Amino acid sequence: MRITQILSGRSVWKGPHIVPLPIGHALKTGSPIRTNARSCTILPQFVGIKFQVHNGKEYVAFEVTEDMVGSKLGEFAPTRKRFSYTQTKNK
Amino acid sequence: MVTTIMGKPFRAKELVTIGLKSKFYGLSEHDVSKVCSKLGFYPKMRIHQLTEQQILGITKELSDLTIGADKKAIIRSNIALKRTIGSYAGMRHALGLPVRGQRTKTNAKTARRLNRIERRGYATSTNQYNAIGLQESFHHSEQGVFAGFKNFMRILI
Amino acid sequence: MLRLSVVFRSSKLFSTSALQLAASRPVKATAKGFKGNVSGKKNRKTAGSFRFFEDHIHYTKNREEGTQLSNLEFFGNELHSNKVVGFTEKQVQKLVQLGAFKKDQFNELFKVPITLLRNETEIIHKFITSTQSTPSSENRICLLGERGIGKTTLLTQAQALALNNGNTIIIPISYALKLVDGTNDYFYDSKLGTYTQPMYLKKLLAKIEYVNKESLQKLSLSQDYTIDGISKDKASVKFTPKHSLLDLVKANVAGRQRGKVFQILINELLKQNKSSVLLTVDNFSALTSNPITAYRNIENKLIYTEEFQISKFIFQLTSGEISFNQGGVLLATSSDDKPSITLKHGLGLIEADPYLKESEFSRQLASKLVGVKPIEVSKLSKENVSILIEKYIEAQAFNNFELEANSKEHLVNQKYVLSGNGNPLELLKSITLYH
Amino acid sequence: MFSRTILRNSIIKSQTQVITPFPRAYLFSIRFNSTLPPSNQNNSKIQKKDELPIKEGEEEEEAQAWLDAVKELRERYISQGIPDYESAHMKQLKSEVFEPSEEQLAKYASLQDKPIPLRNDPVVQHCTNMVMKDGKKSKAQKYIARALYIVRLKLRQDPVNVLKETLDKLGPLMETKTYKTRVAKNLVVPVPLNQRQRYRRAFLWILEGSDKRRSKDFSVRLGEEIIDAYLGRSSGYDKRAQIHKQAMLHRAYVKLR
Repeated sequence: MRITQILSGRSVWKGPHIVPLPIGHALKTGSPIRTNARSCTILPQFVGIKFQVHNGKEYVAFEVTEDMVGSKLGEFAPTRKRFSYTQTKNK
Repeated sequence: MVTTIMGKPFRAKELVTIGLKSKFYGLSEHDVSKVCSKLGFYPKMRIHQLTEQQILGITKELSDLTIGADKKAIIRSNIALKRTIGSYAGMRHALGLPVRGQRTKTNAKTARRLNRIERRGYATSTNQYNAIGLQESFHHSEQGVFAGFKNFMRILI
Repeated sequence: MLRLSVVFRSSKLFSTSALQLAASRPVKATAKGFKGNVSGKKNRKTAGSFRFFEDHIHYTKNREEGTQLSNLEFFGNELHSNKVVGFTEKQVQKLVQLGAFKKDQFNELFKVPITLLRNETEIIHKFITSTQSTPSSENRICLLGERGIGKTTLLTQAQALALNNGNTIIIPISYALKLVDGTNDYFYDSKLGTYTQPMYLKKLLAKIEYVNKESLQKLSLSQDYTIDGISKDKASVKFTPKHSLLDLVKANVAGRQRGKVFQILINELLKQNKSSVLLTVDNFSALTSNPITAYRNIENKLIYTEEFQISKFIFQLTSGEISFNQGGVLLATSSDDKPSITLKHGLGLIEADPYLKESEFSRQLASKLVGVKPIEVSKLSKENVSILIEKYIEAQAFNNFELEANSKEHLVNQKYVLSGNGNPLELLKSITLYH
Repeated sequence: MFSRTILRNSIIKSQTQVITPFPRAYLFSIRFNSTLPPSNQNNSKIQKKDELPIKEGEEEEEAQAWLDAVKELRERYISQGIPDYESAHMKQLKSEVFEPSEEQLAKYASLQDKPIPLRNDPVVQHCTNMVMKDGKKSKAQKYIARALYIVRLKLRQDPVNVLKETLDKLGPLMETKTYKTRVAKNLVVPVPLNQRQRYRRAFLWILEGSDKRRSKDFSVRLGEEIIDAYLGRSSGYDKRAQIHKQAMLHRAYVKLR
């Protein structure tokens, strides 16, 4: 595969991958949007909206800031838990 | 006889294309061939055949390319941005783990060595230290997991 | 004794104070520079030559110690095939300048380089005599053949013949790959409209001057030319009809003006009809097998070979576009390059598939080769091999146990088979390198 | 083409019998139904025709019937003028006896006592094997050939002889071997060396000396080292002297039996 194709991801002429979300309603009421669409690109209109993105088990809440535009919703909802070693008691 | 271009020493018998590519961080094969063909160097030209005027031409061409330290600064700021917005990639950089979904059960040696918020260039840390030269090393920031915290403290003092 | 120790103690005192002095000054950060870590003295190996095998043989003074063959005739004009002939000292000096004795030709076995006159030599002989009279557009041949069959030696014989009959001017391109593989500098000469290669031209003009000294002396310029110097203040060089071509070639002119000098030389040679002009190109297949050179223009695009002055001149001659009044073009391919379809199609040996891409088959170059007569150099016959073997026995090239073990006639058969029915290079290898 | 037409019309004519031109092969092709493994049963039609329900006693008559059928078929062939392959083939096999001509016999007699010439010199072969790495013989041969060519150019003699002489001169004549006696201190015994052992040690010293030279090409280094060894300027000679001295020291312990 050509490197540039991987890095650049979706070609520009296709436009960003967006999912119909109740943006207008959330802007007015300020209530968080609960969604499973992890692959939806964050558009400039999203800035300031609170999101609850599904990470496979529960919904992770975060608020979209200016810098997050361009990345995907799923990036901010990590799906794997950190591994921490626990000493088993019944040795 | 060592000729220096933009502060970097070059051996006389070195090929111009390979010498430039290996000494400046962020200079790719394509950039070098563009510069050389613009200045009319023939492909197998050696450093000792460069006249003074041609060396000035090289410095002019290279000055408007983002290479060396400021290129590294751009890369570091991108990584820091990923970290500040709390994205998954930022976390992986901070933990020193591979970012693009590679396996961590085995391998991931390079990630452990290089992935960090204050990332250095691809080269090993030692000769990277030399390439920057001593005077730049003064603001050289700390490494390790609490990099952000220590830098913060350093600026405060 | 005492005084010494005092001096010693005081110098120690002084040195300690020097140390304290130094501590206060900030340690000057000496940049590491390029030395890198000089760890221990590199164990210098000084014995013996530093060259690789081919260079070692070619350059060591083996030729003087080579065996002097008895009753060896020299390369004259009257030639009949099946005879081994040597080159005179004068011929060897000029032929070396023409790039004749290459590295892998095992010439070191003999004091005087020898060559075998074979049936192709007659063809070359006819070719050279016709170059004296007929224009160069009629005398265009190209030597083809497998590796080590004798293409370059035939070229050398042609050059030697041309040298023999005095008033021919030889333009030697001894290794055509140097024109296209990016090892010479290049400079776009807007007046000529082509790229010129000053470094290559310097060597070429020096060779032309050394080899054709007498014949160039006789030819005088037809009009006067002025070639301006390197920079504004340097006086420009003027040439008037009083000057001869030799003065033109000899004048050391700025690198960027050499293209102009070469162009003037060609134009003058085209006009005159006193002496014939022979262009010999060895390793010609390098030009046809990579039509796109390794050079790049200002926009970083690769340059086509015909935009260079010398290759343009070569292809004009091969296509017959320009032609010397008396002269010829002798091309010899080399088996280092892969056999290119452009060459075969141009010479009319094969019909190229019309759907081939430009990179595999460049139609423009192939069209430039129409009219060049291909000559397939054939293998040596058994008599040739037996004559050569006599000479090699005399030069002690054989191993003793081979000579005792079998009779001469048996030896000829064995070596004939080992050399693949008459390939000269394989024959030599089977004699010297098989133990 | 010809044999196939016979097969086709013979099958059509005699449904029960399968006639093939070679009876011997045919006999083996009979298969009794019970012994056939299940997988083979259905894979070829012809197989099915061979399975005849033969009872115990009838085998001889059956075989005889087949043979008669073949003999009858052969006569029909001959009567129809079709050449008989079978006997022609057998006759040809019997007739091929090689009769050498006179001068071939003479040559055989003359070469009788001569040894078969070796392909290449055993000493050079031994050196090539020592130079060879990872079994790459042709590469080793190239190194040795080029080195010997350099020797030929320099000394203008036959390099194989030069190599033999140097190995002869350079090779140590004897060597000391230490035996561990559990009781007293070790026993050092000088031992004579045969030619192969001597040449091996000499050539190893030459290889050692060649690595101390400047050229990056191994064959050039080797060639020059052989020349130096031939002219006596090699470090191997003092090693040789050292070994001889050591052996002379312990000459008392020589085992003669």
